[in-house]
Amino acid sequence: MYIVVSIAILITMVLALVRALMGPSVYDRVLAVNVFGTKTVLLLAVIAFLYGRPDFLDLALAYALINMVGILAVLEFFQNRSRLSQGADSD
Amino acid sequence: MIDIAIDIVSWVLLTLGGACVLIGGVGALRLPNFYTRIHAASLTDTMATILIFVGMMLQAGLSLATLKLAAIMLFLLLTGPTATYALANAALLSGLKPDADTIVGKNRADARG
Amino acid sequence: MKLLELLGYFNYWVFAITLVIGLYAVISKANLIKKLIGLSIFQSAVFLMYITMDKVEGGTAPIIQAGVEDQIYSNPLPQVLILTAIVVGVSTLALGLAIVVRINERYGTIEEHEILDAD
Amino acid sequence: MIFVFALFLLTLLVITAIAIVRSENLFVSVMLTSIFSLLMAANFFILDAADVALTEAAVGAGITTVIFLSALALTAEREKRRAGGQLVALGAVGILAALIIYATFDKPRLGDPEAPVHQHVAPWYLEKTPEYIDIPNVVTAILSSYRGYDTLGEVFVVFTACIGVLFILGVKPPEQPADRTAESGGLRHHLIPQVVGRLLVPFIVLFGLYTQFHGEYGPGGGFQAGAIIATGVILYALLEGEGEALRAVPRSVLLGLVVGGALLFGGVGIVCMLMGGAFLDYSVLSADPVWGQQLGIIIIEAGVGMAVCGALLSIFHAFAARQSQP
Repeated sequence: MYIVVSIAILITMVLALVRALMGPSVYDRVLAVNVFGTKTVLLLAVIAFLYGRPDFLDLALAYALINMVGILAVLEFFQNRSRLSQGADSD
Repeated sequence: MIDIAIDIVSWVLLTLGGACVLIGGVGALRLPNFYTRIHAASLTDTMATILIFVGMMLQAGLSLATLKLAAIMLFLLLTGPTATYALANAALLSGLKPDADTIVGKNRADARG
Repeated sequence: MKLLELLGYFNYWVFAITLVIGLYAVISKANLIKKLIGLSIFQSAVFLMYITMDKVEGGTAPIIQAGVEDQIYSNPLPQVLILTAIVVGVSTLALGLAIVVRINERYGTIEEHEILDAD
Repeated sequence: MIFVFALFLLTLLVITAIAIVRSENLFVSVMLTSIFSLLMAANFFILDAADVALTEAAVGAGITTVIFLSALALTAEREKRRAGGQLVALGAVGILAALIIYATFDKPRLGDPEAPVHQHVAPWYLEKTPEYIDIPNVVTAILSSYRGYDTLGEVFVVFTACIGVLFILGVKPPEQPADRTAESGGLRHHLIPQVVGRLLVPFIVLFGLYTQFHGEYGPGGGFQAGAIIATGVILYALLEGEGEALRAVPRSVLLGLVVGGALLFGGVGIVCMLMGGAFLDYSVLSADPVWGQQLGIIIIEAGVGMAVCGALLSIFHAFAARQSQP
């Protein structure tokens, strides 16, 4: 049953990757990165069970804790940029 | 008997979780503009997380692994919506308007390269 | 069987292709940050090759499980080398980016040919 | 089955790499780089390298993105198109790829237990670690004891890179800190990230400490712990503004961590020599050689964690300080 879940997660990863490659806006790409991140956490947790070594859940825990930092960095990046150029161009 | 029941429940939960993940992925790919996509991605993100992790917790039984799974689930449920909020906010801040038609047409042309 | 045997080399092919993708970015892109990104792809490819070599069939991660006899463990040595290399990689990447930032302050551009023209 | 997953993930890895190089928007490249790092970590995990995957997670999820974005904010975001030269480069790397792929057919296939890499010292490490050091995680044992020289060198490389960044970007004393926090207040105006982030920071640091001290028993160790704790402080800096983070963890403390960590590592080696052993031979640290080894490893890992955490945070602050002054 873990196999079914992991295949679903893998397919979703592909979909997210397609979204990341297509864009169109940069925010879509960041969204795709975020989706990819949470799906990686799920995949790592499922694989830890599939391997029968649940002590490796540490890895999923690390991602669950840290993944948000990247997205918040993006928010701050845009905030600084819009403060500098007062919303000149958005892509 | 109780083992089989737990197995069935966790199997159902995991399958539902997998379906949720898949639906979220399809939504994030297929929906017409950014705000609808972020909606699809985040909504199923939380649901799928709960389903899959509860399913795995049932499999793990009472152990350190269950505790870790619970922690991961908790943090994912905290950080996922926050990241989504941050992202939607960043998009709104830089002037991406939640308006279906214009966005698809306008940005597809200039953001491809 | 033949196909499966060929797939045993798949990791090395991915290594080769990722390596040359990184190399391509380094030699053909003019943008210095893009060059650094290419360099880190190149580096990741090398990591992938090392970690590919550590895998032993039927093995598990080299953390010895108490009370489990006859468990095959994967090779810990490449893991040690790569573990340290990842952290070193990010610090050297930061060093490169710092140099790029200073170049941008001095020349006003991070495109290689424009910098060469300015000199 | 997992084998098939690995093939799948590796294919995604190649696609992502191509997209990173093709994209002309550097911001998009950086975002794709973080997907690349996630895929890499998943692959490492599937290939039995839990420690390496944890390192990649700790470094790739937060710090790499943050440093790249700081550099992008200081430079240009869009790459300029340049005509010509691509075909020659493409041809050259194509030939190189063909050569490497041709060479791979001489390599042992994936998972071959007879491969030369599994014949040399690795079996000895796996066999003797329970006897000599008696900690479950063989990776940590090799990292800090058998190959301690190597790790010492790596720590000094991190140290040198940190000093280099500080020299290049210039150490600015924090002039009127009150002014600066008013200027770049981080994400103060965003209530939700603020609340959740504040909740999360102690857990990240706690998890970092867990990784540090559980490194002998599970995946973890100084390198991962340093990166995770640095990420926690960076999160704090993103939320509260860089000045506030510097007030919590001042520059002097960071430099103290970097230098202290590196010195602690070297110092243990010298203490080993003074007590009659070889450099970094921890067996002499205690009457019981096994306990001496464990003690040495704990101190070494602490030194590594301090040095890595201090170095990464110093690098972050060096970039951030440059950003806040035009």
